[in-house]
Amino acid sequence: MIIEGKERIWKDYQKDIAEDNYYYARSCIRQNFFPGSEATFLRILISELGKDVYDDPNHTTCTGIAYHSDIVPLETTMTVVARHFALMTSAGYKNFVPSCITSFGLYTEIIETWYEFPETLEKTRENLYKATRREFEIPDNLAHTSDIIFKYRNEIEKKAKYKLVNKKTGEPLKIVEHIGCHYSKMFPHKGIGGAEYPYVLAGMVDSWGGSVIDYPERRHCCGFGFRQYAVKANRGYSISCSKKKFDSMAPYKPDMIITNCPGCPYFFDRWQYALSEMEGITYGENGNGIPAFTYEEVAGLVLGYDPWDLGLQLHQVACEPVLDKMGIDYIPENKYKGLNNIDLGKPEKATHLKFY
Amino acid sequence: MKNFGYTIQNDRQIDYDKNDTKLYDFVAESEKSIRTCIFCGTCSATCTASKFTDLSLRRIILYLKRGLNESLKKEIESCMLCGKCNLACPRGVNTRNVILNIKRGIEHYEL
Amino acid sequence: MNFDYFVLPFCIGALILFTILSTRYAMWIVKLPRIDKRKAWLGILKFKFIGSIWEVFRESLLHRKIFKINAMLGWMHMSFAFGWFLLIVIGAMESKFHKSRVFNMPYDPIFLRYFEHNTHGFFFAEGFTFIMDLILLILLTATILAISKRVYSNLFGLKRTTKLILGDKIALYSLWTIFPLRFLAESFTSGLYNNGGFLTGTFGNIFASFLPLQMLEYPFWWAYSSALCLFFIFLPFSRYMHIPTEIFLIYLRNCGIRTSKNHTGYTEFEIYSCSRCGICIDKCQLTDVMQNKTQGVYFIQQIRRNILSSETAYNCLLCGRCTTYCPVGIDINKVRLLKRHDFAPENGFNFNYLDEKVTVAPFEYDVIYFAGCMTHLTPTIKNSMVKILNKSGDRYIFLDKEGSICCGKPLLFAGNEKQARELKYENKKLINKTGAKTLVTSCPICYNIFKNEYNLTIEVLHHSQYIKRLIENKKITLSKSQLNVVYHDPCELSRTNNVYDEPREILNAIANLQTTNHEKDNALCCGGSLGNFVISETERNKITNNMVAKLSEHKPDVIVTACPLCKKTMNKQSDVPINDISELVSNAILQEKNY
Amino acid sequence: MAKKNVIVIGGGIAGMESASYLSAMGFNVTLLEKSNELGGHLLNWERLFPTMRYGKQVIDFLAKGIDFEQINKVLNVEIKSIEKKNTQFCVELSNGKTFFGDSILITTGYDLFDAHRKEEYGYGIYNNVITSADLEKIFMSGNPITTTDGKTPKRIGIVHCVGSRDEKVGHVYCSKVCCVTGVKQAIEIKEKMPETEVFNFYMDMRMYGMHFEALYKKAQEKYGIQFIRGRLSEAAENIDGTIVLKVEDTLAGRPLKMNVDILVLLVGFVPSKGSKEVGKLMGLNIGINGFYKTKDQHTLTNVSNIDGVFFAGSCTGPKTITNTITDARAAASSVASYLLGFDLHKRDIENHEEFWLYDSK
Repeated sequence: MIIEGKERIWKDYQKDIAEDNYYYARSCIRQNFFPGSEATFLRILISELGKDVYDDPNHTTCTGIAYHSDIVPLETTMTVVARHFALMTSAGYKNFVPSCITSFGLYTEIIETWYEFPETLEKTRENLYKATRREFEIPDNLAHTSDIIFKYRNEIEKKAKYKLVNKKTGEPLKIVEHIGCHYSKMFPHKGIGGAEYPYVLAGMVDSWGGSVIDYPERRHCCGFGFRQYAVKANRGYSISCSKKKFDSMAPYKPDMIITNCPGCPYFFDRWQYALSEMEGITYGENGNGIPAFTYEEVAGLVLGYDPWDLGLQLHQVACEPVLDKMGIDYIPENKYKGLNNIDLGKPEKATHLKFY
Repeated sequence: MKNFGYTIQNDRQIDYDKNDTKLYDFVAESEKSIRTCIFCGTCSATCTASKFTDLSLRRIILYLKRGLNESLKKEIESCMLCGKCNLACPRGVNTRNVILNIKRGIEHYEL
Repeated sequence: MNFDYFVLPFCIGALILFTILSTRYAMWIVKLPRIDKRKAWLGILKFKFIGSIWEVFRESLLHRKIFKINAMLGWMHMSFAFGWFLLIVIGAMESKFHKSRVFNMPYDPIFLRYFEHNTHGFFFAEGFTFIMDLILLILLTATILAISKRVYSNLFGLKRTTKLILGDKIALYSLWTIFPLRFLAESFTSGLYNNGGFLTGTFGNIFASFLPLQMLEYPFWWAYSSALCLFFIFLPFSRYMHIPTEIFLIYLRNCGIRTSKNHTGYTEFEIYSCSRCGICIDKCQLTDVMQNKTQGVYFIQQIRRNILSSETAYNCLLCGRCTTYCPVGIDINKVRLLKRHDFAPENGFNFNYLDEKVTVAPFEYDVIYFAGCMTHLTPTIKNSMVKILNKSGDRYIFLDKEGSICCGKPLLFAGNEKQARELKYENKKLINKTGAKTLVTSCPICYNIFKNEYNLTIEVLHHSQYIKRLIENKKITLSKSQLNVVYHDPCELSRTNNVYDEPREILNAIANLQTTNHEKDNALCCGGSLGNFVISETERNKITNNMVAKLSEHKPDVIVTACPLCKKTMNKQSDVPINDISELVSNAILQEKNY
Repeated sequence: MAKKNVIVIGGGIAGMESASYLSAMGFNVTLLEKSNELGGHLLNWERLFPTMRYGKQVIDFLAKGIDFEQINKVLNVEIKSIEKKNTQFCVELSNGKTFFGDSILITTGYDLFDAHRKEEYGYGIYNNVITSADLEKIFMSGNPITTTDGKTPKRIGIVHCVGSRDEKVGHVYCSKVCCVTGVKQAIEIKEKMPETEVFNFYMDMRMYGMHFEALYKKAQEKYGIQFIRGRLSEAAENIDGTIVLKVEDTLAGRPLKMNVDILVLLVGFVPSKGSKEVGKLMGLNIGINGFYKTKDQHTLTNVSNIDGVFFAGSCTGPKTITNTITDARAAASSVASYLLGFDLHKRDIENHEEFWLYDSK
């Protein structure tokens, strides 16, 4: 591996990211899969970095799932997206920050379409006006939330309590970075580092002391794909994709996977459980599995947030071995205690995958 | 083992490194001309047996080169060795000897 | 009793030879299949050996076939074989007369001159002595010819011959010395006792004038005996094994035994009858295009030494030229085919699909037309035949119009007897279903197997035969053109099935048929043969090129053949147009038919 | 009548041969070259397809013409400006000198495609990914071919059409020489390392030249080189430094994965930087593919849009050595005809624009 070669490419794929004043668009599924992540993003930006972020309750789905499942036509999607921009405009913001990769991809696609085919923009304006009497401006700056964390990765590093380092050996943790397909595969120039060697997550890992693993199936999809997981019988495609990636990364003995997509961490996490139950295979050391985190979770860990506040108990692959490696202080008993110390109840024990 | 209502798909990918090319090597050793096949398909198109079955010598040679021995075993059974392919081949591949040697190789390695 | 210690080597040699030969022959006879054994015994009862004796005399002594190939070579063989035979027969008579005893020691006639000096008088001096000297002279010239053959093999029409192995060399060199030694020994004795015939007596006197014959006589009789001993001992391990074996082969063949599909005792007789003369090397068209030692003689040699490789077994065009020219009449093609069984893949064939997929509607037909796989690659032949068949007025069915089941011959070529049987079964079923009385095929390969191995109850014709019959029955009328044509005999039609005349008669009727040097038995293979699995395309092309050049020598307008494979093969290489006989006939059909 | 002057820009093989011919025809020729040696790309190429002749022999042959004609070579110069006054061209060079010519012959050639641009192939990122030009350098050096950690490669993959026939990098044309170069280099690898397996990944095998097909067949039959029809979609590095290739085996209709120790990228032709600069200085027409646009595709192949300016060699499109030398001689005769006052290059032919070829409608 010639790192200078990658740096050359990273130089070619830079993007402008707004400094402050973000209009925040939540992700439908992230709120359900790993709700701690979005909360952590807001906490980091507002409390740690003192940025102005507007979390708008009127915001709806971007229709991405339906659009990619061929249920909603593009025109409808454009109008919904236009409504989001209208909400942003009326709230007085110009920098749009979606939390979901698919939303990010969709916003990018639609804005590009409007540029390429101005008549569709006019049509959308008309549709939106007819439907809601709203008007909108295209955002000055569109960035994914991981772009924002990337932008402030060094500030986070300055405030860090922990590093992505094995505390006992001093070795950097080996980390697999996985970007969502819709982040830059459609528009390489809209992603930091492009599509082939994306840097958005690798940059965070670099800054926070970890070392990034480049393994052969790095580019492969996690298998999430809306149509695959939505239909039960099709989930075989999805799990096979994830398995291919696990098999490919296994020789590198990764300590964790960091992702920036709603689906990827979820499926990397759940499929490890499913694979262990279906075929008895586990990845990672001692049957622990390889924890798959969102970048907010990793940032939160680095900043010393309580893992249970980050929502790490929602992962099926146990996070404790990694926390121990990093030397993070946590109270194991609190794992399944909710707010106000209510006992949430322990999940059923997996057959093969280790459980703490 | 639990059943979640879906199965893990076998990869359709040919993993060349895992494939066993010993049968191809066996055949190429005694009939070098097989190496010059360019997969044009002339042989398959003229084949007497292909009228009735899925037999395609082009595909058989391809499978052989890729070490997909299991796939070709069945297919080659219907060849009647009539030799039309030998006459049609633009590269002068000695197709009948190729076929004989594939069969010999299958016996030799007990595939 | 005449005895001296020098007779011992001869006696020991002869005994060893006898023992080895009788053991071997006994084993081979045991190895004959039961039906062949029966034929061999019945042969004795039916006096088959009388015909055999005549053939042995003709071939083993006079070497008629070798004479046909080259007179010098024939002369050499004949003088050796027939001369030696006479020497033995007349020698034995001489010794009998001399002693007037019914039983002599077997060495007696051989060394008679040493023991009996009283050979004066008309009967012996002018009679036996003269004859024996004459025979010896013939044998000496034969020896000289044999030695010069080693040096000037071209004189004997042999371009290439086999290399000698150790056993061959010892046997050969001892053979070369036998008659000169006898001559010297007899001359020395004659010189000493002043007797002997025109040869030994004369040379005896000359030698006596300057040589100490007293000292030389005895050692030379020893040397003579030793040379015979050496020859006898090494004979079974050399090419000269063919001399005694051929006699048995001729007998067995006359009893109706033929090369079967398995390696039997008869095969053993065949392969040991090979003299490794190398005639098959020159006749083989592969010789010009490759270095591989695959010709009949090498093939048989490999079987004898048990080192036969699949490459040798399969590297043969199966044209049959070697079989035609083999002086001992070994059916090399059939031996080659039976040997292929050992190398043919047993498994991996499945023709079940034929049963379900190939059907024919039963109907009363006169004629079945079976084009054959190769004919489908030469559609003009197919179309011509359809035109001819339509003209013929016969009710015919084009059996393999929509694709065919292979006749099975190509599988037989591969050594896959069992699998070929399945195809035969399927085809036979179809043929029988049609209810036709005649099967016409365009492909000589199909013709061969339909005719000889299908055991069909109906008549099988090659299209040339069928056309001939149509002409005779005036079902078609043909016009004669001014085309100069030569005819190329396809191997499977001509040498294998003796269909020589029908195509020629047709061609004489519709064109000017010219003769070539390569006709009938001497016809060349086109090189496209399905029999050879080994040669490369380049080598095939060379064979074709060579033979096309020979056929085009007299610049014919068209080279005509009667085989789709020959046509397709020659077409690739020839400047002269190649036509199947059916195409010519189809063009010659007169449009108006007189009723 | 005074001898007329011709300035040949570019000292590659086209420049060399046309300079020799023009000089032999009685013109004063000045040959300008930016590097310190004549021969261009051929200087870096060891052997040539299809006969495996040494490239140096061709350069030596061309140099004999240059030496015999005592051509005025000006090395190590770049062009600062070119102006046309009436029928005279004034060429100002980076070394301060100025040359005047009655005609200009442009032989600025091509550049090799920058393989870094096919990011997914990992050139410059993965250690064992090299280009065909790098491989020639190894051949020239006489060093053994090894992986970066010094091991003898067990398997080498050669990828065809890198930077050619690829809209993703903006080069839709075929570079013409890569297919047969791939076959040639595979044979050379096998000759040096008979135990190494060599695989060529191709979209089409374009063996159009005389003997090319024979070379291809020889590569298969004698050297056992395997050809897999499928374009490389991505390469990645394994933990042991080998390269894993993902292609579709299009004949089997299935994706195929293969590990190779070294990956060779057959880089194509792109318009040279020099051509672009000279084109800009003079206002020469550039074709859709970025090479100089000749006045006509079939007939006026050496003629530019400026009277008195001619082209030769691969500055008008990818060419083999044979094509280039032939083209150089043709260009020399075009220049000569122009300078002698003939109007052959002004013959009319109906205009057939190339644009419609690239119009998707």
